[in-house]
Amino acid sequence: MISAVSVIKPQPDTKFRSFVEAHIGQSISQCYQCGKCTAGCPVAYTMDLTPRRVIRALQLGMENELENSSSMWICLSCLTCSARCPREIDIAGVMEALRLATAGNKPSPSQKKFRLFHELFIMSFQFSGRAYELGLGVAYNVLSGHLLNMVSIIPGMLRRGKLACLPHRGQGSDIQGIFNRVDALKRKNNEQTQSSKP
Amino acid sequence: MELTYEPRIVGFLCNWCSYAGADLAGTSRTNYPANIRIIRVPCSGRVDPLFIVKAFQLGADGVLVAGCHPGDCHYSDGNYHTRRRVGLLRPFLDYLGLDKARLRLEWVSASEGKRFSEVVLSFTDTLIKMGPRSS
Amino acid sequence: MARVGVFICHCGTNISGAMDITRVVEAARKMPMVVTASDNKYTCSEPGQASVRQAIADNKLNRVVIAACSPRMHEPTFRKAVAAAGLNPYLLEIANIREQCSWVHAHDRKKATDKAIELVKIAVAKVIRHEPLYPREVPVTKRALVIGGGITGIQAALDIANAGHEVVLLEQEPTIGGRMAQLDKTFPTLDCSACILTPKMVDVANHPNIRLITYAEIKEVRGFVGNFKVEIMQKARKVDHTKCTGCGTCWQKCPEKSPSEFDLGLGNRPSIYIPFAQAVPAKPVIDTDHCRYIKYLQWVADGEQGKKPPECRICEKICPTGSIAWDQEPQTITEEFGAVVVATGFQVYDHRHYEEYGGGAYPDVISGMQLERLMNASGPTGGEIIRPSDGAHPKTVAFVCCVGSRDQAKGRTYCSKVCCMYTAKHAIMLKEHDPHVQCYIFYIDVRAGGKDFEEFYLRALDDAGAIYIKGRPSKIYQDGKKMIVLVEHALMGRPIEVAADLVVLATGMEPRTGADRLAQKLNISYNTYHFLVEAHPKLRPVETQTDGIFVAGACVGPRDIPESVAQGSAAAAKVVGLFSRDALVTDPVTSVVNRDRCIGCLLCIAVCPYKAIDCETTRDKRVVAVVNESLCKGCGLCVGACRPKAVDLRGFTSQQILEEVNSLWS
Amino acid sequence: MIETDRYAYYPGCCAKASAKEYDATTRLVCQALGIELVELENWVCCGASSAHSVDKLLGITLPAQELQSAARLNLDLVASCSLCFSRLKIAAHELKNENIRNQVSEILNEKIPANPRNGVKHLLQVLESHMDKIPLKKPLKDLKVACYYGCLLGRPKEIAEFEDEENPQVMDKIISRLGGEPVEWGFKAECCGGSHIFTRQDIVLKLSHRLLYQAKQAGADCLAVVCPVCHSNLDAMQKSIDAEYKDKVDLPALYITQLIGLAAGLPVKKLMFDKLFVDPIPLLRRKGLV
Repeated sequence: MISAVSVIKPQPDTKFRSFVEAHIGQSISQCYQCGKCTAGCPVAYTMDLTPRRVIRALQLGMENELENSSSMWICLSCLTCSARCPREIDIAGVMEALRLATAGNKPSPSQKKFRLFHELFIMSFQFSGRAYELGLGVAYNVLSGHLLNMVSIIPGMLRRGKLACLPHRGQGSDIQGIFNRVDALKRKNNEQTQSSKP
Repeated sequence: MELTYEPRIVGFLCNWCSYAGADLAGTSRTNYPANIRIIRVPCSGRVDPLFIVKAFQLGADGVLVAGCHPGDCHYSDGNYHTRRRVGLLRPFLDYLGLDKARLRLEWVSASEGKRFSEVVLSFTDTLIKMGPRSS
Repeated sequence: MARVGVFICHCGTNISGAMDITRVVEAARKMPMVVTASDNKYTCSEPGQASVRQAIADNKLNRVVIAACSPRMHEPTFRKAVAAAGLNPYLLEIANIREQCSWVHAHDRKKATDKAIELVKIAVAKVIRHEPLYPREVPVTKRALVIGGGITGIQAALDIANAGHEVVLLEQEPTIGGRMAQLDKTFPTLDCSACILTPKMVDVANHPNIRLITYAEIKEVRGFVGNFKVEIMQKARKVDHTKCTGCGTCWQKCPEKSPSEFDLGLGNRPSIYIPFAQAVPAKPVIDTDHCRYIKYLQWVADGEQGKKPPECRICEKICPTGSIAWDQEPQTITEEFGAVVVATGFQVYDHRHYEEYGGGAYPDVISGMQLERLMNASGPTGGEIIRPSDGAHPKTVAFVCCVGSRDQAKGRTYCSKVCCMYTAKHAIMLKEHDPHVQCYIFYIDVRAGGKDFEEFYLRALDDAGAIYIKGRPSKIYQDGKKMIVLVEHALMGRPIEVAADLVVLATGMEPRTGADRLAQKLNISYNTYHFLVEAHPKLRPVETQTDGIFVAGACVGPRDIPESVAQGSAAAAKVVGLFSRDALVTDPVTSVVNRDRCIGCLLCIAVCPYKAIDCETTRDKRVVAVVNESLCKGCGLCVGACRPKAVDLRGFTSQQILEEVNSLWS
Repeated sequence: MIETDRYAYYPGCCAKASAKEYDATTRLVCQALGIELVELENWVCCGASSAHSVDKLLGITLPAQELQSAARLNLDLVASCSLCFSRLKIAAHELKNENIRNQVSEILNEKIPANPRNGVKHLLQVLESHMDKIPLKKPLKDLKVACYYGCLLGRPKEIAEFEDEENPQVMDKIISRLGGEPVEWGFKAECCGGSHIFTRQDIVLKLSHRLLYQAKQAGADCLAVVCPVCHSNLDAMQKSIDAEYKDKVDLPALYITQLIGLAAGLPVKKLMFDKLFVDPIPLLRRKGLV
């Protein structure tokens, strides 16, 4: 059969979808597409797929759209969508699931800086145990190329002694150990049951 | 176990759903094993555990209690009482040295003639597989 | 000494084709107490029945077993036949050897025959222990009670009354008319609601067969179909309606104003008031929560604490007929009825539950019903549509559909059915009021299934130029004088903001508060939302599982006016049908209590679905259960529950069933 | 719920830098109200808002070990940062799941109880329960305060166990208790832009501006805030917001603890108003509070 390139072939049951549904413990098909999530979302205006359309894409199994979307990384996890959904779907949970599901993949251009930020943020406390704002800021600016990001407030911050020049240490905390054991356990789990991530 | 073993089943059917369902099985000519003897009761809730025990005492291989689906009882909630009573009776069967599977509670509506015949068929099969009661 | 006759039917070849009838007849002859056994080609045919009658006479039979088709088929037929032969019709038992034998075991002649024989055996075992039973007759009180004076109740009352029966129409508010009286116009015809309703209200008031009891509630319901005893609590009006002429001087002069329920708080009413101009009865009641004198009396009763409130009593001073009756107290009226129609209707969902829409805090976010009052010429603004906040004329009006409907998060999953249409109506009418108004309607789906509904919706689009936007708003907030609605234009896939002067929430329907308590008093069931439950959603829409109690209108589920009226008439038809008989014949298959065995544990009362069992004290001071045979439907639940085996079910006694089981092994 | 005036305290990373004044005034006020805060030893970052986004297990483990140290103290755990509060609450909820509980127990090599006796609270809840103890030295007379709760405090409802998600009242009650006037406004629980301060500053500017604008619309003199992240967006970023939106917002954003301290007549310099970007002193002077 010959079909136009633009035709979407819905595949309701994708691995992607089952991962998300497992994560939120609900069925995506509950959604009746009223758009209340998008209406209340403070950042929907700048998403390539609005929350409602993210759900729709899941319902129709449009995986590429989702994998390349930056919506889930723009999501602020403010939970307004979940709080107001008339079908009580945890949309924020869906976004989180999509982040987790794609965190391993190579970031699409629109996702890059968000992924970079999260990596740096985790790094910033992986060693000292506590988030190190200045270090994080500088590192992010350099690596993301937004060199002038927030410089406007840095002097003020420093003047008010609100930026520690050196990371603050949580003495004796075994943060590195935790990271290692988390990774170890994850590896173990993956070996046992092939994780349901697509 | 001899091949000619024919279990004897006593069936207590509620008048409004299951008995009608059994009738429908007839009008639609769906065959099922002739091992069951049907006793009509107004509501499965009328079935006194005593009747069931009596049947087993006399030598019944299986007892089927059938009523309307939960929520559809002609007397609004009779079948819920049935469910509870049968549930209470089951453990007691162990005590009598009877396999729990010899007592069946099924919901068969007036429109489920096919289902009724399937119930009887599967129940009969189970009982044949179990073989005669060791008394 | 039982003398049993067994008659085996061939049913053409339906039965005889599958089994050896002669063997069945032979076996039957050998069964205990069987005097005669014979077979017949068609027992149900007249010759067949004749032969049965003959055999009864010839052999002095006092019990009959007929082995034929299902008792669900011909039991009535054969009961007649047996009765014709002078026997009690309940001394008959039927062995179902067609549906449950020949038709399902055609593949094995031997087994079919064996089974048939045992089925006959069971029947014989049971019939021997049959007792003669006598159906009882209960008289029917040909008076109907209609609960609820909305359009549904009014319709039902008028129809019953016109059929020549007495009706009591009960209304909890000071006037009949219900929600329809609050509406301005009705969809899809846009005819004036009051113009079509108020004549009917007057008819009710003037009808010789209708007695109107307003400002009253159901206290208790006892009895059964044809014979209900109902206690009605008449609230204190503090006005003697036998003297009052409804001249209106009092409510014009009363100084104490409070928000009007009828105008949903958009206007005020005095403390002695009639809810609206065309109220029926057009005589006032005193609102004891606000009346100054009542407050004063309270202050005196409390020992004159604090500042002395004004004594007022103006209404009393100016009333030309001296109708003010401060000492009037609530009183209980007891009436007897043969049937009850429940038409308690609905109330508008309270949008204060929607915090994201301001939780009722914004004066310019109103409900559809409030808009009806604003549009109504006799409403608080005289029909001028203005913003409650500043009295400005709104130019941009936003409508939000499905408020309190299709919203699991708010515990209201159902569709209220009328909102789509009344919103379209509002859009059309706003345009008529002011051609410069622009309406935005936020919907999830537009449901326009109904006569001329789709056309009406299109009219809102074409003529009124309403802009329909698919999307459920997430938030409504105030920005200066504007109300901002946040919504996704779902079809464009973009979040948008609409700045409106007025926001109208299309709030859904919910049952009246207290519908559940009323249902409990009447022993009828209700669903999780407290909508009443009909006996069958399709085939018995106005009946309930309690005989003689009928339901109609929006108390059963969301309904529009035509449906409610139709249901009111349907319920009336059922009532009239019931009243067409002078007495009701009750099935004699009922429970009966052996008073000597009963230990008064009263478990039976707990399990009885029909409240058919009551208790009384015997002469020797023991509490025992008694069955009301008119209420008992013969399910036998009580029998199963009875520990000392004091209760038994006529026609299905424990002994009979045990013997049926026994017979299989004897 | 164990003791009612002794709590395990989880300051959160910001407390050591951008929110020094919040941490300091929190300790100060609690002391004044007879609330003893026991700072957790060797506490580490809760992971917000990254860990849970890229690694579920890590996102639960980090808060989980703080919950454990609090459990060891047998005290309810108090967080002053709404993000930390949210992560702690969610972790506590996730740990009800046996499978997850076992995994985390394995990582922390200690058995995590199925239902711990101690709970998690936000500072605000603690302050409310001790509201009556506030000595009212300097009532915040006709100071109009817009209470800003932020988006995470009450969500998800069944996990946060806080208050009404859309229209919480705790802070407003406290402000009234302090003699101030809480203003009614519709954005108590709308998001400020959170951690996008780094990645998408434009979003933060837009959302925070919306909040500040709405607060002013409602006639507020200042904002009361209970989260360091919200605070830096609403306070430190105000200059950038003005620049971006050609506006002159000039709306001081104070921590609730600073306001309580003020009303309780604690020494003004200890309340560290100088740490704020938008100087509240002129306002407070106008109102005759300093």
